[in-house]
Amino acid sequence: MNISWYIALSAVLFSIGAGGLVARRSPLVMLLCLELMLNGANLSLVAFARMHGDGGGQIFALVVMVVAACEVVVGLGLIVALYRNRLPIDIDELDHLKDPQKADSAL
Amino acid sequence: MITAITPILAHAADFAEGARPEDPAMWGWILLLTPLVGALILGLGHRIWSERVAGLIGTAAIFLAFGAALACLAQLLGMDAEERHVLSGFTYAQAFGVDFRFDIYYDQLAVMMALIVTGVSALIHLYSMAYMKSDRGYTRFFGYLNFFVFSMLLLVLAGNMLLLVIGWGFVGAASYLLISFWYRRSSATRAGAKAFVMNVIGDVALVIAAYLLWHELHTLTIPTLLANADDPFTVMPTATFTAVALLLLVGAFAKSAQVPLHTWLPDAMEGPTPVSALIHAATMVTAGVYLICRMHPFIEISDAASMTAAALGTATLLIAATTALVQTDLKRIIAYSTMSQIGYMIAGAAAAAYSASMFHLMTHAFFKALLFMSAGSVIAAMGGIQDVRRMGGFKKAMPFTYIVFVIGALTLAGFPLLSGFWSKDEIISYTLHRGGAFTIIAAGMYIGAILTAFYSLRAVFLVFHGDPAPEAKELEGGHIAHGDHTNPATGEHEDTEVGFPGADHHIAEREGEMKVAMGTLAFLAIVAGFVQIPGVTHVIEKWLEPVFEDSRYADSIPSVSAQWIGLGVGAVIAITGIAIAYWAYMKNRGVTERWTERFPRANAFLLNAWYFDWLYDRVFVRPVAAFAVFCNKVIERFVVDGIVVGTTTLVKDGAERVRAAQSGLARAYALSIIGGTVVIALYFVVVGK
Amino acid sequence: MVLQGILFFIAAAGAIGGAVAVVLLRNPFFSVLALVCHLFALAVLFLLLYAQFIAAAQLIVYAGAVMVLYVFVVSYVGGADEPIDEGGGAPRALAPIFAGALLVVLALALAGSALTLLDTNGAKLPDNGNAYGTPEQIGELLLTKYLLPFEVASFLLTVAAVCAVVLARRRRGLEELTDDSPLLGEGLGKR
Amino acid sequence: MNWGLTILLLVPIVGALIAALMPLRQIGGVAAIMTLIQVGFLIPIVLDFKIGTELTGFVDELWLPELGVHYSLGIDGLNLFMICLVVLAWSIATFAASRHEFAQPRMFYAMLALAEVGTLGAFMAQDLILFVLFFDLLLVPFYFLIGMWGKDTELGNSRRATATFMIYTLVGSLLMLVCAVALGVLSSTQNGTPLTFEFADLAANQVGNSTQNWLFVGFMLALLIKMPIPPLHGWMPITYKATPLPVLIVLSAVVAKLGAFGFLRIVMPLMPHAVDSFQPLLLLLAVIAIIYGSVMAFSQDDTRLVVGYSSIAQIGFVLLGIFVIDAKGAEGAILQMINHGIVVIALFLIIAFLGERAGSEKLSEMGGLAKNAPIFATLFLIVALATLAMPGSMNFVGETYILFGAFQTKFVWGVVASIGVVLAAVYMLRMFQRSMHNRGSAGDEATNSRSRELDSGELGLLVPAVLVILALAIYPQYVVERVEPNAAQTVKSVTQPAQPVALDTDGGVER
Repeated sequence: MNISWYIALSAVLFSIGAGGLVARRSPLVMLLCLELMLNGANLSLVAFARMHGDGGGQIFALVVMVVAACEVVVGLGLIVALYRNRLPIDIDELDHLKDPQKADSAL
Repeated sequence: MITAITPILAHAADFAEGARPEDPAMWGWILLLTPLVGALILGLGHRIWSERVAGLIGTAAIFLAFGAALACLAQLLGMDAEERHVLSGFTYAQAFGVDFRFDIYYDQLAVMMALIVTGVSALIHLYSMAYMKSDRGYTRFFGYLNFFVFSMLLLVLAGNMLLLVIGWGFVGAASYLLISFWYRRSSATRAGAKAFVMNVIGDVALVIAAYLLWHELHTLTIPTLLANADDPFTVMPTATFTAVALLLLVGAFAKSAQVPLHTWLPDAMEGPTPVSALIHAATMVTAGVYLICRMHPFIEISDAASMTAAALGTATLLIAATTALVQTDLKRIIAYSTMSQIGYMIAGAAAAAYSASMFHLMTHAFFKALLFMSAGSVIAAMGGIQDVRRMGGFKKAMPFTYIVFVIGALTLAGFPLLSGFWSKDEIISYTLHRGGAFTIIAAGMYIGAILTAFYSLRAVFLVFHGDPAPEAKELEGGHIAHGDHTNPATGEHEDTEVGFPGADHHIAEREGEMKVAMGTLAFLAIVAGFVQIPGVTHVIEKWLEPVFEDSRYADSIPSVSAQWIGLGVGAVIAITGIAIAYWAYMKNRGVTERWTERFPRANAFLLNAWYFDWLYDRVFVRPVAAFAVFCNKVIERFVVDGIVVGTTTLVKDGAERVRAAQSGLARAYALSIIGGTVVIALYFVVVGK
Repeated sequence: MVLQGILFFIAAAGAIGGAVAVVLLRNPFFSVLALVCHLFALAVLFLLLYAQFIAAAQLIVYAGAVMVLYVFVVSYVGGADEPIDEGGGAPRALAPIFAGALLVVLALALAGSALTLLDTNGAKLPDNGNAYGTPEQIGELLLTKYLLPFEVASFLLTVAAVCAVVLARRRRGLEELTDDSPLLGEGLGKR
Repeated sequence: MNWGLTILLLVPIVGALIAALMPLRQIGGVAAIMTLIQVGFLIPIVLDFKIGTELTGFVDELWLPELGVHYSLGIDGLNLFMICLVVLAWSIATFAASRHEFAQPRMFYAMLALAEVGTLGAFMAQDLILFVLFFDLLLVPFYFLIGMWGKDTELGNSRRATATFMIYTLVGSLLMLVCAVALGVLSSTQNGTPLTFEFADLAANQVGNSTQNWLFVGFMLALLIKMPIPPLHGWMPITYKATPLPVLIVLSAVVAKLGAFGFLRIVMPLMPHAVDSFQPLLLLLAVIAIIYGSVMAFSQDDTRLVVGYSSIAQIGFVLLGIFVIDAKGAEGAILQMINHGIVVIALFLIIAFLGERAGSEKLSEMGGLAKNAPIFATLFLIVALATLAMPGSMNFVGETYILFGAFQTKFVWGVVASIGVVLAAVYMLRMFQRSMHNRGSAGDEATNSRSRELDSGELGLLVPAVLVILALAIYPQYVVERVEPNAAQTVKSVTQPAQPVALDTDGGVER
């Protein structure tokens, strides 16, 4: 298989993730979409590593996985904190940065 | 670190250099520093010293200084007559050729002045030990007084123009502190501020004069300046000379309360009476005369300046003398007479009668201090009341005070054979001898003399003769009057916890220290004139001769016969004035009231001291205050705040527009990130092709 | 070769299908499951690229551990159905357009790329080709050439772990850190 | 690399970090004690200082090679005593702050320390970009210090004060940043030299005359706002009223001096031609500042504003000294920056003590304090006399040198400025008398016998400042001779530019 196939696939996955990120309002699903994007990037990294026959790209992919794991942990922690504070699990409702009064009443 | 400390040590050595024992000016340094040490001991230990100890420390310091001044005199006497001057000091703030050094310099003139200052100060300290006893601020008073003497000596001994300004400023500050000594009285604090600000005008003038001298002669060291004044190679442009002379005169006039910078002195009587005696009669206010004598080459070189000085001095002596005629406040009468007498000295010094002026400065210091002291005694007996209309008949109640007051008043009046007689008439005859326009000046001086004789005896008759006042009667009965004290100027109730008159005030009749001080001064007031009798004795003239020998009028001395004629005229005038006063206040009591009723405007004019305060209020104080209001109300609000409001509005409006993008919707931000990424990627794709 | 091609297409279809399902399914729980499918498909793709270790890590760490965390959170929060049709406004309408634009640009970049190697099957691996992508090779690289990124990544993980604990613990414990000052008050510290 | 100055720069931060580890109540005290360490670091630097224009402890490391930015610090006569002033002011301010409880003390002392780093860095910087960096860095801590711990006044709340302060200073700072970058780049392109921002290099390779003129305007606005000089002082009243006093001590005593310092360090050596052409404008502004500040100072009721406006007048003298372009004037300006810094430290301490005693910082609600607080009154008097440049204080020496310089080159301006000396006596005596003398309010009279004397802690704050004032008054030569070579050098850079300036042949900027 040509490497370009893999690259094209990674582009598709990345675009799907990006689209989902914007389209969905649940922070949980948005995190999933972020995973999609990261995986798309990972795929291209591994593909390029194969292209050059060099292990560096794979290490990069590994690091991306670590970052993704961290992001998941923090993101999920935030979601749990939102839930604990009885805030809506809806990204559109969480616009307190814009409206300080709302922030005061919410927290 | 060791290397680092070396410069400090070097500086310390440099600093100590000025005061090392083998220093030629050792006695000068001791003279200068003793009062300062006294002030520091009093100030740092004000919680420790009992009142008695504090008074002793303060007085002892000044007596020691007097001893040091005598030692300086002895040192000068031990030198060759031509070489009698000492210069010593250290670098104070020197850069770019501005030789701002801490140099003390003393010659015959400075030592004479230092002797007068320390001598009179010592007696006044002695007097104050008793006089201020009832005052809460006893230690503070002596601390201030010692600081004043230090400042005055700094002024007298300054060997550098800017150091002279420092001394000039320090005496101003000391004067401020002592005028507003009873700081609970708003009239006292206002008077202090007024005196200080007017004196700062003098300081500034002296700084400018110092600059001009430095600019032309490239030094600030006074002896060098004096030596180079006539140097043909460094001769200054005439305009600069006139400017220097006039600026020096502004400094002198501000300090010596001469027209037009005189209005602070009558108000300065708010201070305790010993302060009036020491600072506002005997020493500080005569600093202007000292300055003119010290810097005489620069004054006499400009005819315009010396004529101005003489004219203003005469104007002051006439204005002050006429004002003194109608004043009702005892201390103010004496204050105006001080202005008037300094007018004589200034005019005399301007007429190049330097040794005569210094002579009068000395005798004036004695008899004016004496007058203030005895006035203080009377005021104490009156329980703080200073209005002569309420006094009367103290002759019997206070015989000692009466005698010394009469001696002082007669000396002031120029009664024959008393010291004021010799010194005042010497000034007049020297002035007459200059001729020309100075003849008019001398005529003014004679008019002043008759006025002086009148008002000084007026005070005597009003206070000591006539029907006894209730307080006088009480004193005869062995009691001291106490009253509910209010400040006559403002009507506010006096705070007797801070300031005289306290519960237990003292008068001369009962206090040994006061009697000693006043007796000594009375003795000096009588005999001091005999050192300088025309054709007989020439002590002061001979002593000061080397200082003034470079004067271009040094050889212009009136003949002995002319001086004796002058003395005769002076005696006649003095006795005439005394006789008029006797007629008006003893023979025909009440005649003056009738005059007052007939000429109310003239009386008001004199009572308000020719309306100078009113004029200054309208011309300077109110416009500046109005300008301040204008700045606050208009400039701050519209111009400056306009900038604030303008900028903030601009930023706010701009922010309002940009803020619309801040929807707070995370997804919208994500969208814009993606959009941005697309655009940037597109750019690189396009560029890549 | 053909087998590889077939496998690629099957896996690619699985990956895309999983991704689309993640985005389109309304219930977060199903989205998570769809992501698991997607990750399995990706792991196959990694294997096809000779990245054995990555593929294994993908399955064990990602599809195993991380997804379990997701499932826990979803069940804790109670993954209610998102009303996918309602609301969303402009972002939702624009999302497909922007995604499409992104894809187009990426495709353009790919098509216009000057990388000739893209059209090959990849570099020729050494004869004992089994070394590439094995745990041995990855391990060696991690501990030699890429030691610093490795350490940084581990540090990042630690920080994230601490952060998660702080974020998710009971809020009462945070009160002592709060303050009443006006500017910081709007931050996270404020109760 | 010479680490001395870098360590001096970092000591405040280390101190704040150590203090932050302490329990809440002890943070202030520990932070204050930590400031003494800086004093310890500073003493050998001052003692080792050699008279001359050479830079002590010079550090020069290429920091951002692509941009020609150097990490370059050094001490010379120009900034030696300013650095002493910084350390003294911060030490006293931190001790003063530690007497009070502040919300979030860790944050407060960290911000205070950060502000010190910014100020120290700006004074020591020998590279234009580094200077701008530090100059702007210190806005960050002041933003929080005024905003979080400031108080609401009738002029507006603390947020408004912060906003006003930030807008004013940021406008200036950003203008300066632009002009600084432009100066370096244009100097390099016009002279064909490699890009660098070091003062020494920029002074050697000056930009063309017309370029200097427009660059000068940017620097001038930034520096005048900081000083502040009317009519750009609009931030002063509200900021002074809102800022907590310990912070105000450093803001007024030191940070405001950066403006005047910038003229001496940057503008005069790097843009001599522009200095020459803008001299009349700056002299006019200086005299306006002197007169206007004085007049405003004696019509204010709020003691902070009395001192604030008097600072405008005093800094007007500094500006006058700088722009008469005479070595004596520059010498006086530097001396006066030092003097005024010290008296302002003392004055704001006094205002704090007065406020605590009278319950208000308004003159109309004070009076008669001297009776029950004689030592306080004496110390205040010494400070007041020093502020009004009483002969015998070092302020007098500074003012005399400024006036001598002014008389030398611009006699009339000097005479007009002399009025300011007289007005200074008016406003300082007014403040002293209104607070200390006369009678107090009715409530004060009722509590006549109660002592209002300074306690030992307050004495410990005020006495060091007064001792410094006295020490400088007794022997100013120590400072005068150390400043002299640099004053001469700075003025010489204007009167005799290092080399013929570059011709305006290239670059379209001029056209």
